[in-house]
Amino acid sequence: MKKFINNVDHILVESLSGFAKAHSDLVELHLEPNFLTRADKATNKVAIISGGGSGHEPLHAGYIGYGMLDAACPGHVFTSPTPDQMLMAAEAVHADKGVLFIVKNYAGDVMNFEMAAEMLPFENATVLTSDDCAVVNSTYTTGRRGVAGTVIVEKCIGSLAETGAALQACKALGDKVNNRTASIGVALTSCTVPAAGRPTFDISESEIEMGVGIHGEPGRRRETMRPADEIIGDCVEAIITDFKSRNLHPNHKHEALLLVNGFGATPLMELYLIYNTAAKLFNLHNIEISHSLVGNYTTALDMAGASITLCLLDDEITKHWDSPVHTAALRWGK
Amino acid sequence: MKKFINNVDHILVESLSGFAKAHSDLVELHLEPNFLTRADKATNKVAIISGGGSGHEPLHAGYIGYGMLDAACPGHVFTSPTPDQMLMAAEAVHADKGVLFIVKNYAGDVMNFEMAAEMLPFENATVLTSDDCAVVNSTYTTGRRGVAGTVIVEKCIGSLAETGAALQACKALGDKVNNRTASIGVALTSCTVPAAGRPTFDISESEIEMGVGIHGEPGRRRETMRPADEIIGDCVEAIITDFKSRNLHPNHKHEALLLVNGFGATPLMELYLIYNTAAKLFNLHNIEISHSLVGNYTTALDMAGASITLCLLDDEITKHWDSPVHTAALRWGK
Amino acid sequence: MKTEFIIEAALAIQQTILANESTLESLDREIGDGDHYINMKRGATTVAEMQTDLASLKPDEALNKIGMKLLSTIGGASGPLLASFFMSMAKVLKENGDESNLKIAAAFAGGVQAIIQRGKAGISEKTMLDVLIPVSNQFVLLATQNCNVKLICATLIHTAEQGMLSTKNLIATKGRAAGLGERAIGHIDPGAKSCQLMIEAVCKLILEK
Amino acid sequence: MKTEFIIEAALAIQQTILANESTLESLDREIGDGDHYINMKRGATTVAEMQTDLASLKPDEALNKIGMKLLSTIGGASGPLLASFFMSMAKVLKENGDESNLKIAAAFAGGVQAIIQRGKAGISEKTMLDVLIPVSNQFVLLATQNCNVKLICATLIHTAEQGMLSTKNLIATKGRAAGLGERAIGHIDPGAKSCQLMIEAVCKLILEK
Ligand SMILES: Nc1ncnc2c1ncn2[C@@H]1O[C@H](COP(=O)(O)OP(=O)(O)O)[C@@H](O)[C@H]1O
Ligand SMILES: Nc1ncnc2c1ncn2[C@@H]1O[C@H](COP(=O)(O)OP(=O)(O)O)[C@@H](O)[C@H]1O
Ligand SMILES: [Mg+2]
Ligand SMILES: [Mg+2]
Ligand SMILES: [Mg+2]
Ligand SMILES: [Mg+2]
Repeated sequence: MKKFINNVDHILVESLSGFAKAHSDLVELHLEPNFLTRADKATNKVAIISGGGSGHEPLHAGYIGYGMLDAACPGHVFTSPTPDQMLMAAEAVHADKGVLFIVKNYAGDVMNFEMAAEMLPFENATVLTSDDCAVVNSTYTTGRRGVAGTVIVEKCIGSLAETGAALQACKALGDKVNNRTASIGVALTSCTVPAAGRPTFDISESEIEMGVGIHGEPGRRRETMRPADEIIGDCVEAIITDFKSRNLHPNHKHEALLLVNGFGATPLMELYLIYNTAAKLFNLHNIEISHSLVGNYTTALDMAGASITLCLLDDEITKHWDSPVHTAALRWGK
Repeated sequence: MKKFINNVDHILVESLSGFAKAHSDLVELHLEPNFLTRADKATNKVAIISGGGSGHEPLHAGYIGYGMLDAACPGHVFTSPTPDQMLMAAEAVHADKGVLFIVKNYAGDVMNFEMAAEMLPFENATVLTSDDCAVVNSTYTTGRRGVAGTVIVEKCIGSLAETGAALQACKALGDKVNNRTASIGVALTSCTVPAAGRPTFDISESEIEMGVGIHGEPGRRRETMRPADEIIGDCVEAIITDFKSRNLHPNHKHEALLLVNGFGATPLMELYLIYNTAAKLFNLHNIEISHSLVGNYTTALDMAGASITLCLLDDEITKHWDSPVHTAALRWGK
Repeated sequence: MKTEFIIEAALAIQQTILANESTLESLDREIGDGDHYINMKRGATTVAEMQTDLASLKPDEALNKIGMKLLSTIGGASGPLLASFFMSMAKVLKENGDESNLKIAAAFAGGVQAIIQRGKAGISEKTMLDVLIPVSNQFVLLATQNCNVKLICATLIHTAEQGMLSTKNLIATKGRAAGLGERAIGHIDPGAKSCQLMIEAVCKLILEK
Repeated sequence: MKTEFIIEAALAIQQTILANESTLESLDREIGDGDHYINMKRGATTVAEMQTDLASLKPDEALNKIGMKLLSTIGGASGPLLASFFMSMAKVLKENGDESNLKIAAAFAGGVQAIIQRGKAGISEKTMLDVLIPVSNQFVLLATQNCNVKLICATLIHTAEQGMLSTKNLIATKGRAAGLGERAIGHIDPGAKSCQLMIEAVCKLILEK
């Protein structure tokens, strides 16, 4: 393992400190317990808080700021944060309209946020994101993981919250976006958790992991490496099949947001090549890509690979995606 | 080599097509010869054109748009573009105030742009960027390469051009920014040029290449891997020494822009850790980091590694850095 | 049960976790995200460092304090589950007392019940519960039958091992391995393994007395 | 010089470039950016494909067309340099004619002069010029002495090889290797190698006639 670190036990705090320094106009860092809040506390709105294991940067701290999150709680690398972090963050940012937690659907994240929610002395609600359609035929919600689609959920909820909307309205929008979003990822290499010091999984020069999770969890199956168009073709099929199984049938030229997300070690050149193919293939399924996002938005440390996320838009979602946002990792209109 | 590609000969056009589709509000793609222009042609301003070998994305096409470039000419991977590309791009975007080329200082880029400039029927000038201070004691300008500092040069020139400033004023600002900027990079792994199919250089688990170029060219020396603080310490020293040798002596709390640039495969988590250390160390040299940029802005395909760039600000540079910009890779204020 | 014993047990648990680094790490790498050892080590080390703070507390207070500390230390899936275990166990002890094996068994069962409620999982879902539920049932049964503590411990070591091994051929339906389907077969659940190790360590401590 | 010969030479050049893939590739990987083979292959293949377009042209027109095509095909440092070579050579041929070895040598020298002007480099800077300058000088000298074409070719093969080898122990002061300092020593310059190969291929073509 070769990484820019001093000591595996300090990597998180050193990195958070750098982040907070580089974006001191946007965020404030609090340590022990660790959480980050907007530099200027927002008032008269639902407080939007997310969090999860670290190693997915810019998720979530990179999305703190106007039009998105009020606070983020980073856990250790790939380990969900603990309830005290969420409690302190909520205490710091709540503004009398309640607290909405956005949580990726992993047992650890769900339980830690749940315990925080139970202890929280204010009105609160939780949106669980579960956009990963890699795992087929899963009758258990636990099987459906929250991945890059979380960024879209956070953006839209953040936008609605900024208008002063009520807690339940924000939750309803988040659930809707999540229900209209599907993702699937492919790994070319493993990631290496700094504290473990070795790759999470072994994979040969001729293999890919189809449906990999953002922690390097195994996916649908190990496959042989093929040309990009074939791999992306399978990803697009998986998403279309998933939409159908959820009774979402894109109608003629249905507008959609296509997010091509890099896992951390895949060059932009390849991500745009993937985008090119994916956009063409979705077109063949009555889907018109009207909105796009291409880059490293939900990473898995230093994994080479990428995920494709499609969100079926409607007027409400489009409005909240397009609205101004000013965070470290996503910024427009402001 | 495992990459998302279909055919090494098509990777560039497929990727450019994806880029143009994903950012159709910002850019228009022209093929054979390949160049990209702003979707809406700007008028009454100097046309700013950059270009260079591909593989450094988002450089340069990612910087086309309001407040930055009018056009970009992408060459093959790591190979400078050819004069016909620059001629056609200039033809497409010039608006009667002349054309300014921004060229990274490599023999190939310099000569190809030079030939284009000689053939160009309009007034034109060229800014050469040469911020890489990795190579010491080089009495030859050819020894000083243009690297990530190019982004700062493009941003500032682009901002000034937007005000309707004259060609020579734009060139002068570009030269000034270049003269106040120094960069140095470190590679942990090699990159792999798709057409070559194998890593450009061999490097062991315990080595780093100090002063590496953005094409994987060898740098100052091969060193043993050390804690991040030590590596970054050497980088900061190199930059300070370079400033001194150029008679730039930062005065008390001199404001500066710190750019921590990832080469393509280094997680944001590590880049912010590097930022944290670098900002602290520059402070000890009378330099106050007032502006920051952290991310993948000038990459070397899939190389793991990072570079540090420092630009000593003055009121003019600060103004043009802060001004609104709206491109695929850099956006604020608009 | 004495607080002194709780501290001894905490140290024994830390020892067994540290001694099984590569096993725990590779199990979670195979069907999870590779952090289970790091999480358990962080928890075990933190509790071991609480020695002096715990020494003056009553057993139920000590267990509750351990639970609360684990809640803010481990994170992940195992954090809230193990924290709930200790906090609930403490609560039952506080209410019922700890003067008999049966009362301790009941408290243990209360802790396991809290894990079931928090994680909404049951037996055969390929989690730590495949160790904890049988151990808890056996513990209560043996205590009801007035078995002596050494026999109880010897039996529970065996029960825990059986439970841990039983996860090998299961498909996971809870936790991070739930997405794996058939691919999870052949791999022991990391949480089940660490629970088995902890139970073994504490039982051995008693057996060696 | 006949256009037919230019086409034959172009095919011979393509062949030698393709045959030396690994040599050219690794030389540029060692002290450059690894693309020299790809660049040369792209150029050589494009020219080889121009056969039918070239056939009907006069030799100087053919060389000029090749130069212009290379200018928009190769890119990198070698592109404008080699393009300048052919365009300048064509220009001299057009002005002076091509009826003698001396006139062809003069045209060759004109091509090399264009490379010097474009790249602002001279001898011993570890570039293709370490092959081209000695070859050009030798060519002019032998032609002035009225040597026969076979002797000229045999000598130039040798001169090119010497020049190519001479780059091995030089520090580069131009091109991408200029930053390497001492580290460039021990490595042959890729551009010098490809020029030597091209000269050798064309000379052998004449020798075998
Ligand atoms: N719902 C659940 N109920 C009981 N145990 C669970 C549940 N979800 C996960 N676990 C246990 O947690 C273990 C994983 O813990 P750990 O690796 O520390 O957390 P994470 O899965 O968040 O990375 C699993 O091996 C399993 O035994
Ligand atoms: N200024 C120069 N004058 C003459 N030859 C040069 C000059 N700069 C570079 N070269 C030649 O170009 C070769 C490199 O070509 P190539 O790899 O195709 O381009 P690049 O260096 O742009 O990647 C070098 O080996 C050297 O021989
Ligand atoms: Mg985890
Ligand atoms: Mg090159
Ligand atoms: Mg785990
Ligand atoms: Mg080269």
